[in-house]
Amino acid sequence: MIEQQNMTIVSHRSIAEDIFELVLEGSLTNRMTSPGQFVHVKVTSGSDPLLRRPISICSINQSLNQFTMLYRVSGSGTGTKVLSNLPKGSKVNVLGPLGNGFPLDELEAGQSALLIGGGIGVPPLYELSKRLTERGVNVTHILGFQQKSAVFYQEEFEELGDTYVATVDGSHGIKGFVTDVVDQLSLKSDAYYTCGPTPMLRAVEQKFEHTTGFISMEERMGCGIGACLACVCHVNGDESGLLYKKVCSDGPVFKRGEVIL
Amino acid sequence: MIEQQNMTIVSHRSIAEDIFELVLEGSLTNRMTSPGQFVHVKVTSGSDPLLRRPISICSINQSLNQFTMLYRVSGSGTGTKVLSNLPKGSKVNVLGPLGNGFPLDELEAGQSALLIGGGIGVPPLYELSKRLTERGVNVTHILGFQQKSAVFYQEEFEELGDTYVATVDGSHGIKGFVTDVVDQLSLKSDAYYTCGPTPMLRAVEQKFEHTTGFISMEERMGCGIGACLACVCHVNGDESGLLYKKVCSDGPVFKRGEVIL
Amino acid sequence: MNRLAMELPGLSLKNPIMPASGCFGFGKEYSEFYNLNELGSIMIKATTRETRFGNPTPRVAETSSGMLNAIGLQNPGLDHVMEHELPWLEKYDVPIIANVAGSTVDDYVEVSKRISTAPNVQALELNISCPNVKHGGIAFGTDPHTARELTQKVKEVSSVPVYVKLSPNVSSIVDMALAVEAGGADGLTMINTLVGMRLDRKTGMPIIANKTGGLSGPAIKPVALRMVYEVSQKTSLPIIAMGGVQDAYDALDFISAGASAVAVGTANFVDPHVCPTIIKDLDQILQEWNVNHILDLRGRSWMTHGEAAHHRA
Amino acid sequence: MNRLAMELPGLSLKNPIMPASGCFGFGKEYSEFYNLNELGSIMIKATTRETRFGNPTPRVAETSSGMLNAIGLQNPGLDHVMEHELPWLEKYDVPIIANVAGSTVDDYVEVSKRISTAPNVQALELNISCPNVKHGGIAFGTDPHTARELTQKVKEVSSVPVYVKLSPNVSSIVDMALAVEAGGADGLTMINTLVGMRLDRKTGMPIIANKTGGLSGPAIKPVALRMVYEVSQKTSLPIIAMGGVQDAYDALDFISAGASAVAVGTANFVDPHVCPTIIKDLDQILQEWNVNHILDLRGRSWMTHGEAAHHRA
Ligand SMILES: Cc1cc2nc3c(=O)[nH]c(=O)nc-3n(C[C@H](O)[C@H](O)[C@H](O)COP(=O)(O)OP(=O)(O)OC[C@H]3O[C@@H](n4cnc5c(N)ncnc54)[C@H](O)[C@@H]3O)c2cc1C
Ligand SMILES: Cc1cc2nc3c(=O)[nH]c(=O)nc-3n(C[C@H](O)[C@H](O)[C@H](O)COP(=O)(O)OP(=O)(O)OC[C@H]3O[C@@H](n4cnc5c(N)ncnc54)[C@H](O)[C@@H]3O)c2cc1C
Ligand SMILES: Cc1cc2nc3c(=O)[nH]c(=O)nc-3n(C[C@H](O)[C@H](O)[C@H](O)COP(=O)(O)O)c2cc1C
Ligand SMILES: Cc1cc2nc3c(=O)[nH]c(=O)nc-3n(C[C@H](O)[C@H](O)[C@H](O)COP(=O)(O)O)c2cc1C
Ligand code: FES
Ligand code: FES
Repeated sequence: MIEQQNMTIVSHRSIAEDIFELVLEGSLTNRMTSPGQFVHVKVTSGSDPLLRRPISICSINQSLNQFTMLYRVSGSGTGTKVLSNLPKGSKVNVLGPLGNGFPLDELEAGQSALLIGGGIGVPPLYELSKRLTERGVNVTHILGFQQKSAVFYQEEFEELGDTYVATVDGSHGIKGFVTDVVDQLSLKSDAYYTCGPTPMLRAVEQKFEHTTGFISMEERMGCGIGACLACVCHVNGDESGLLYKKVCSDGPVFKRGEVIL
Repeated sequence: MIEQQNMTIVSHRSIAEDIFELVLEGSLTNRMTSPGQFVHVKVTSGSDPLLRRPISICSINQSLNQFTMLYRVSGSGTGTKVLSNLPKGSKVNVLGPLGNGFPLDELEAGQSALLIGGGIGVPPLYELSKRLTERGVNVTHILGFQQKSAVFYQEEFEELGDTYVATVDGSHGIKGFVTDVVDQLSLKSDAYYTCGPTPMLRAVEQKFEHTTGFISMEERMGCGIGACLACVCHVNGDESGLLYKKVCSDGPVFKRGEVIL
Repeated sequence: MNRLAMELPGLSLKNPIMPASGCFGFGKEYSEFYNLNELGSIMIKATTRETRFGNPTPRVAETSSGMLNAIGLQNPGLDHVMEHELPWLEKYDVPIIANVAGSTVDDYVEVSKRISTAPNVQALELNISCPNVKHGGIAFGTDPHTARELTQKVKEVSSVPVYVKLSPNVSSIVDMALAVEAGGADGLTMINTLVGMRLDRKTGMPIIANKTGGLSGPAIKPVALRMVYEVSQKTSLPIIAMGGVQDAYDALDFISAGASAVAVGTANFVDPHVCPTIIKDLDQILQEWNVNHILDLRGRSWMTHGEAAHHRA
Repeated sequence: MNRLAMELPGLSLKNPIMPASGCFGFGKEYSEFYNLNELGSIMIKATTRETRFGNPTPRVAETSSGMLNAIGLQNPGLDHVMEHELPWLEKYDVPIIANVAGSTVDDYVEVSKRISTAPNVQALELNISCPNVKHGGIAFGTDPHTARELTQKVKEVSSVPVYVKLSPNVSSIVDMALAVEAGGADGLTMINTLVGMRLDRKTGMPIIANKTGGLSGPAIKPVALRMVYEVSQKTSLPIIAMGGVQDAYDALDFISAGASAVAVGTANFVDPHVCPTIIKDLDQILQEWNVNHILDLRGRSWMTHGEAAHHRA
């Protein structure tokens, strides 16, 4: 069940250049089941910004009634900029949890998973990694960022499994893209899970043509619940061009090959 | 000189139903000279609300670099409602001081002044009363409110001089309008100073036909500095109908009879 | 006492609040949030003769107090709507207003003829104002002559009253209203979106793949209100008004301007519960104000200030 | 290197930023905040043949991300402007664009003829788009034929280039632009305000005494941007664009859409320093982006997405 709730900011801090970690408290947390789901956040009660912002659930702490999201401030005058100014104690209106997350039962204990995240696509992989390791799955992370100042959550991921960080300019970790890391280290796995910019998703999909994979998509949204048809994508193999999936409610996670990236 | 400055909220509290007292700190305070001037307040940095809000200067503390304003939250979804939610420590952008205030040199020590305020027109009379009493002028206040829950600053005014409070419904003080108080107590003075809703200003002007008086006007504003011509009023005795005064920069205080109320 | 119920051509409304077309799909998603029976009516997503995918994405962009959309009339097509969407809605006791779109006059006529026979469709809303498709849509909504003819043709075949949805992108909204009135329209719905655009700050390219989109939300409310004010005084057709409604006071503004009922679009995306909240608040406000029926407030903005003073006294 | 200077018909601009007419008076008030020499130009308040008081108050009302105004062309009249306002402005090295208004064609012709002879008036801006007066104004700005004739007549008498200010309240802004181009206009300024309305929540009466007013501010920027995008691709006239500009990025959006220069209206009320701030920021952004001249960005939104990808490679 999707719910709308005014949640309380219990912690809010900058963790990398333009990247913030926001911890929210409220009973809505109980409804969060699947890693990879997202919430739709109304930053202020006024009409500027008007629309909600889709942000992934990064980690869930049901005993504390809290969940964490990580977000990037995308510029001056943006909704995320306004959000970043809210102090601890403020209320934020959250609609969620939305969409379908990454399936956990695809892998069993002892099998291996590759989690590949790019930039602000990294956050949803964190809860996923926690859940997979709980199941006994061996998890390897490849996290790609623009440059050193943009890197976040490296230690958190390292606690859960092997973690390779790549930066485009080589200022931290391996120089290059996440797919370069896969090539250099000849990484293999029983399944992969990925979230990040569309060109990265495409490159990952091509690289692992024969591996089970799950891909989290991004699209500009209106309603976030499947009613407005803002966020549709085409379906692979549909010659009519008329079939579609809604990223918000059918996704954001799709099985590899299901939709056209 | 008018200046624009981000000032800091040092105190912010509710003092009556929907009435807030806001104390702001910043060097702009040094420019405030005359009681009855106002500031133009940008409540948030976004575009909702877009325009500034004109609010009177209620008291000035130049040694602390602080000034006080009192304002009424005029409803849900209004700019003043947004303002009322800003906590201590927040910044508020202030343009000011604006306009021409009440003249102080009209009266000398020993003379008497009647200060008549209605509702949210009461605040500017407070700094005026302080300045007049400093000069040795005997000050009497008549303050009118809708009902008991709306009364504010009664004690503050009582410290400066005789103070009569009237409420329309009689729930506090004298029942009726400020002009009823004038009638009942046959109050007289060497000059009067008044601020409040236009019908009240008209009634006061009529009541004291032969007394020197100063009237503070209200009008919806755009720029607040005399450029947009949003806030004009007609001039008394101008047969052409073409003469005008700008409330923001020629006023808000006018000499009795100068402009058409 | 029921302060909110009313009769409009074809429609028995429990209350005058309904979701606007395209902002509510065919109801399924919002039925997870509340019982759709609470609504006065539902304006379903535009239906065309054939299945349509619509425009490429991105399809939406935010602007100051507004949003742009260029969905491009994506919909499953007339057959699917008749066979699945409308029957699903039959479990609710809510009259449906079917939004009809097409590329040609024939399209409109064909869809209107068939969809107006569905048992729960109590009125049609002719969408001659969609700014996001190459053919049809707004092309019918900016020329009075074309709009009048289309209305006439649809009236001939429709089994239910026909409301025409006006575009605000015109020099004279009154001329358009009079034209469709002359064409036999039973009511008006207004306004559709204003054509607008947003560019990416860095690349300077349009954010929306369709380049331009339709502007909705609070930003357009002043324009919508003015148009309802003008049109309601020049025609005798009832108006279902929309454009930037976020709360009960916004809805009352449109009634004061001369509308009879009010639709809510973009605000559903911000708050899925907005329609039932408005309905509840309306009733409470009217009670506070001692107003027996919401239509007692209809057109109160028309008075001159002199009349208003008199009225208040 | 000067990234911002440019030549437009009649105007040698240090930079493309100027206050919009009616939002800056005749400059005196803002001269207390900064040196007016910093500005590219100044569009002075509409001048009519006779002194005008304008409309009754209230004249302004706020809306979501916008404001309504119905000043009603209050101004001291042609004689006073020629004898006092323009001479006062001569102390600044800034070209003046004189905004001309009237009730009849004769009015426009007379004001244009005389005001264009003032030494610092380098261009006229024909205001055929004021929505707040009963006679003239927008009446000239919604009919292409009338607009063309007026432009022609003014061109015959004006000693300086003539820009025509377009109204957005039309079905086809391109038709209006082409009409005034055919009438001999040297440039376009766009957009004036959208006609809108706000009601008092309690009484339901219009807040503005004139009932309707002109909507300006960020709310209308998407509409303004779209119109500049359309018109700039259909005419060869240079465009001075306006509508909701608040910062340098907004100004760049209008250049990307096809304008050559940008005017700032409502934002002056919010921040009296907005014009010099935008000028400073523009220069810095262009430097960061390695753009030699702001006009290198002109019209970059016109590309198809394919071309844009190519261009970026
Ligand atoms: C399912 C999903 C999960 C996401 N998870 C995260 C996350 O965990 N952390 C994070 O930082 N970002 C995430 N994003 C991207 C995030 O939604 C955008 O960065 C954000 O909405 C931009 O808003 P703004 O206020 O910064 O920018 P503005 O420029 O003010 O945004 C204007 C409008 O465009 C939309 N928009 C702009 N960029 C994007 C984008 N890339 N994707 C979708 N909408 C966009 C905004 O939502 C808003 O409606 C996610 C997006 C989706 C679809
Ligand atoms: C010179 C002057 C001094 C003032 N001093 C005070 C004061 O000390 N304390 C106080 O509470 N109020 C004062 N007011 C009135 C105050 O400006 C309005 O109550 C306030 O602007 C309303 O804004 P809002 O956000 O509550 O309402 P909204 O409804 O959000 O306002 C919408 C728009 O209308 C304008 N507006 C609405 N009502 C008024 C009004 N009565 N006068 C002017 N503009 C209005 C707002 O400024 C805004 O632009 C003063 C007004 C003037 C002109
Ligand atoms: C995403 C979206 C899709 C829309 N689709 C349609 C549609 O299919 N048919 C139609 O007549 N209007 C459509 N509209 C217009 C709305 O019904 C409404 O007229 C407009 O949005 C103004 O109302 P609002 O400001 O409350 O959103 C759509 C609007 C939006 C935002
Ligand atoms: C208070 C006010 C007065 C205006 N007066 C005039 C005018 O005299 N002549 C004119 O051509 N435009 C006038 N305008 C319109 C502006 O010049 C401008 O076209 C419009 O406001 C859009 O720009 P903005 O959104 O930056 O304000 C006025 C606008 C405002 C807000
Ligand atoms: S965002 Fe509305 S359908 Fe996905
Ligand atoms: S508010 Fe602009 S002139 Fe007074």
